[in-house]
Amino acid sequence: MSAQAEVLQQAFTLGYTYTRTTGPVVGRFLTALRDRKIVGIKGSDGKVIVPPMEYDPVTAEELSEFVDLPDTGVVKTWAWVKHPRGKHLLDKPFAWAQIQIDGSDIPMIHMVDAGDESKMSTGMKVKVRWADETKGFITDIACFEPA
Amino acid sequence: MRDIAIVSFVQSDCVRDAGALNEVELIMPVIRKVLDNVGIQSAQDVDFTCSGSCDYLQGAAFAFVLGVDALGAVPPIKESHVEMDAAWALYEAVLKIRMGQADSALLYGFGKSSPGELPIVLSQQLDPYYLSPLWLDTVSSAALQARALLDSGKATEADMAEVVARSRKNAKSNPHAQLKGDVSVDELLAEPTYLSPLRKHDCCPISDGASAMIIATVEKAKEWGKPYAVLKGIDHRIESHHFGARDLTRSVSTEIAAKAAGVADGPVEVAEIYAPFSHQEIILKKALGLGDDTVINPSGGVLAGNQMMASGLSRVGEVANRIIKGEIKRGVAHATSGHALQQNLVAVLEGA
Amino acid sequence: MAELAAVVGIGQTKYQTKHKTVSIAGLVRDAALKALQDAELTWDDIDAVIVGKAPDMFEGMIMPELYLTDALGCNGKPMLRVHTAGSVGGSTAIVAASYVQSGMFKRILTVTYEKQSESNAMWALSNAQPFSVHLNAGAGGFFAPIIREYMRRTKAPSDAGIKVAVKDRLHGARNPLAHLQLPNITMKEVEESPMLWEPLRFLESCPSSDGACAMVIANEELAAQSPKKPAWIRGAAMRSEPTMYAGREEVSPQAGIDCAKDVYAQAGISNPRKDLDCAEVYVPFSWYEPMWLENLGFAEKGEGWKLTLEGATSLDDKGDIPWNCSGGVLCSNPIGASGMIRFAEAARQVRGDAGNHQVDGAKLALGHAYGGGAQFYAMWVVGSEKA
Amino acid sequence: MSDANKEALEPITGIESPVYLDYNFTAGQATARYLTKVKEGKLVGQRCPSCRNVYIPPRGACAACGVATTEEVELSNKATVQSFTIVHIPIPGNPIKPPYVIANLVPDGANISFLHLLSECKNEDVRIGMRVEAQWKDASEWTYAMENIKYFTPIDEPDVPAEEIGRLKDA
Repeated sequence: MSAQAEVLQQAFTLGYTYTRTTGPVVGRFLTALRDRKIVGIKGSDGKVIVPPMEYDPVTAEELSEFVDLPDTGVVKTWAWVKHPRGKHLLDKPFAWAQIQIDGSDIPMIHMVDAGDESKMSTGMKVKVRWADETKGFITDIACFEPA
Repeated sequence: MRDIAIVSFVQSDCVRDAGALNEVELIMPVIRKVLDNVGIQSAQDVDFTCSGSCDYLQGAAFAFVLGVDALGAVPPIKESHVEMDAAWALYEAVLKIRMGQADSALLYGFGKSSPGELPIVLSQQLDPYYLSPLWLDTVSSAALQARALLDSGKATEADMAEVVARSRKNAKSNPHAQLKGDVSVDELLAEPTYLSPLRKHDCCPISDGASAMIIATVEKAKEWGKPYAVLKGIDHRIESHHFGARDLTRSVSTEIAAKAAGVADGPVEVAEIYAPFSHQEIILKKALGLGDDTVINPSGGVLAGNQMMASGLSRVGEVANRIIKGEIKRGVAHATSGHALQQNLVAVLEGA
Repeated sequence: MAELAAVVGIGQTKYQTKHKTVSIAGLVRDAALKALQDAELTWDDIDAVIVGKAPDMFEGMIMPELYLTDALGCNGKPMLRVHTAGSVGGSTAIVAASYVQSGMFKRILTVTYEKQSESNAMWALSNAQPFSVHLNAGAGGFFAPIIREYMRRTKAPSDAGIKVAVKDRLHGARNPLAHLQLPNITMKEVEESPMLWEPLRFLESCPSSDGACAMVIANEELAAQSPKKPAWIRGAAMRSEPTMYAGREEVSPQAGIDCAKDVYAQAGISNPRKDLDCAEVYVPFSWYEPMWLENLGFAEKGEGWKLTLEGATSLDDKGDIPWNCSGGVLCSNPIGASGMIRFAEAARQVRGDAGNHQVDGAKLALGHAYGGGAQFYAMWVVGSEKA
Repeated sequence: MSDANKEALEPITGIESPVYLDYNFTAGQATARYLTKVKEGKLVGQRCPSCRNVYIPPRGACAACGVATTEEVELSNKATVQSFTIVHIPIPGNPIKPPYVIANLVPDGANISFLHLLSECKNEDVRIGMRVEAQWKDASEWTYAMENIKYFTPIDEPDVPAEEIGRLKDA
């Protein structure tokens, strides 16, 4: 039996820049984002889903009826990130929220920059803060902010 | 259908960082013990072996391949792997036994979560267009669910603290637990929020470790001459990936699985529930249809230590061990996968 | 004791370098929907979904089945995810069949896929952690020395590998779904293609493909009601051995030999070359055809390459035991799906539904998959009759 | 309108998605012990207590027997070529310029091979059974890595018959 070996530790990054194809539904949503617009899609039961799903969560039908929506909405639930993690896209305290875009039924998740937890509440109105430059990516919505 | 006997279950201690133990070194001790309990030598002595693990926990493709080194798989064995919690490996083995291709099976799950930032790693379980690029981590998505539950009036922060206090207390009698002790609901509520509405203690710790189980037909268990618990029912279900398409205050997939597994067919003395966040135990207790006469998570549950990819199997094992020891006659175990309880498995266990 | 089960629906996408017009869900959905349509079923007719794919790092998505559930009509149903390295497509089919064979489910959907164009497979497979003790030379770097040892032992001429490369591409030219379409390929062209990992040439290696493959598997009662001819599962087996151990036979691994014996015994096969009408075998590098011919008992030890050179495995040469009529992995390789494609193509043959690559009157066919460092195996035998 | 603007108006069909995760990796005990010795310029395998085979690099277990290995065995710098390939294509993350020879090498005293580079010989002269020796870098450059051995080079010893090399034995 030999003496105890040293503990060998080393940081490493596992990563790749994936090149994804979006298909027509996700592509349509991202194209709209680039134009600083939000589109939803009608589910089998007529409810408007944001971001648009390709297939209905209940019937599994392929969905295709897009609906133009405003860039405002209402917070359905939220969580306050007091200490953003390194990967988080905002480097100051922020909220995650499920936001029901006005005119839609199924809410989306994004960030809300409200400055302070006390400014957050379920039912509050928010609007999109668009990125300075949009490119057709989910982060074209930089975040939402209190409206 | 053939009844399944759970003959042996072993788990390693939950530790924050298993440090200089690789996958084989992590798995081998629990495999050794679970085999010794039954009095068999290696995977050669069972008809089927199945494991559960996740490459991304330690950041290496095919992490599970190394696990085979711990089995003594020469000559070759019948073996499979799910990229899921090992509770689903148990399910796969149940199918194999029910179809008559195996009379016995060895199952194990292992996870070394310590090398990465687990909640962030698991953000990449989300759809790759809308959510994973936002790095919505698992604590954050759970916090969204917790707020929805609190807003709905179905639970209070005190209810959540009560779950934690009970977990810590129960864990005192669990030698494998990572977090244990006496703490009052008031003390817990006095703590600051961590990811509001969650406090740090509402979230499970991150643990390295492994667990293993041996199941068999009842005939085989008798042949081994070992006491066993009987797996009466097992079922698993998934629900929509779109958070907005789900009622986050319920666990519909658990409700369906509980019904299919036959939870309500008898009294439930003990339930081991895989609830990585305190509020999820409240949601799951309801979804499982459990009353206040059921002792929930006598091991402390995963709030006392969460070995990702093994914890679900361990919930089943915890209940089985109580039945084998004669402490209870009937219990329920639950496992979960994905963000905010997207996928769930329910098992019903009874005495022989 | 096991319930009888049969393949009643098969769906495949076209295999190609990059599917540009779909999301990952869209790719998987395409195969799944085609399988349902083939079986004349709807999502409601499916009791559970079993998904398989190779490492999550290929697409950078952890447990992608969680995201795929909506596309696969699985909400409220059981979903299981299998991962057994390169054999996963085959293992997934076997696990899926066990849902039915256990008597617990009547009819299930199983899907496997890889969208390799989202990253670089070589990167994902060879991404080394710190303190790696092995030199990294890619998959070919692992398999080429084993092939060299096979050549040394058997004194096989280099023509044998070249012949497989040509034969499978000619087969693939009959299959409109195949990725590589090389109807005019010649021995000379393969021989002159660039050397990658000597003795392996570029045209002796598989491509990297996007694609998905799905099957619907039903119990005896429902299969009998199925509009198209079912492919009855006559045997299914899996075997694993450790990646590296002292004395491991790498050229003809024991796990492959044992797995074949097991599946033949279940299907009542005593002489695979005689009893089977065709086989779909996982051959990612040309030389693995002669090697597997021996490993799977189609040829005596050291003689596999002779069958290949004689044309026994060629549809165009009217061989007695055609292998990889679909073009095989040498034509299409979406890694996570490749094993299931073998299993599904075997089923197509015994259903008499293999189009221009149909083996006339095929009644019994082998589907084969292997993975990792050739230590994981999955095989099934399907037949046009129940027994 | 410039071409760039025209292009920008095309509908989105694809995205680039960077997924980079940071890990702090810890080598397993067996690997740590092995590389600690490699840093000292030694190749140290482990013997299985059950089948007595010697593993290099040790993985903490004899995979055949499924038992832990602890007994350490210092191995020779000499090895035999069990098989090899000549790599002609670049491998992601591997800085060596092709073509080069990588060989499965069984060090004297071991029962299993590992992959390493072979150099200072003509590629076409490499053969199964050839005897080779490790060429270590200067001791000042030694770290916890197999790259401490620059490569192996042929030595003037008779070839080992293929069937005696140990691992790739005829079934």
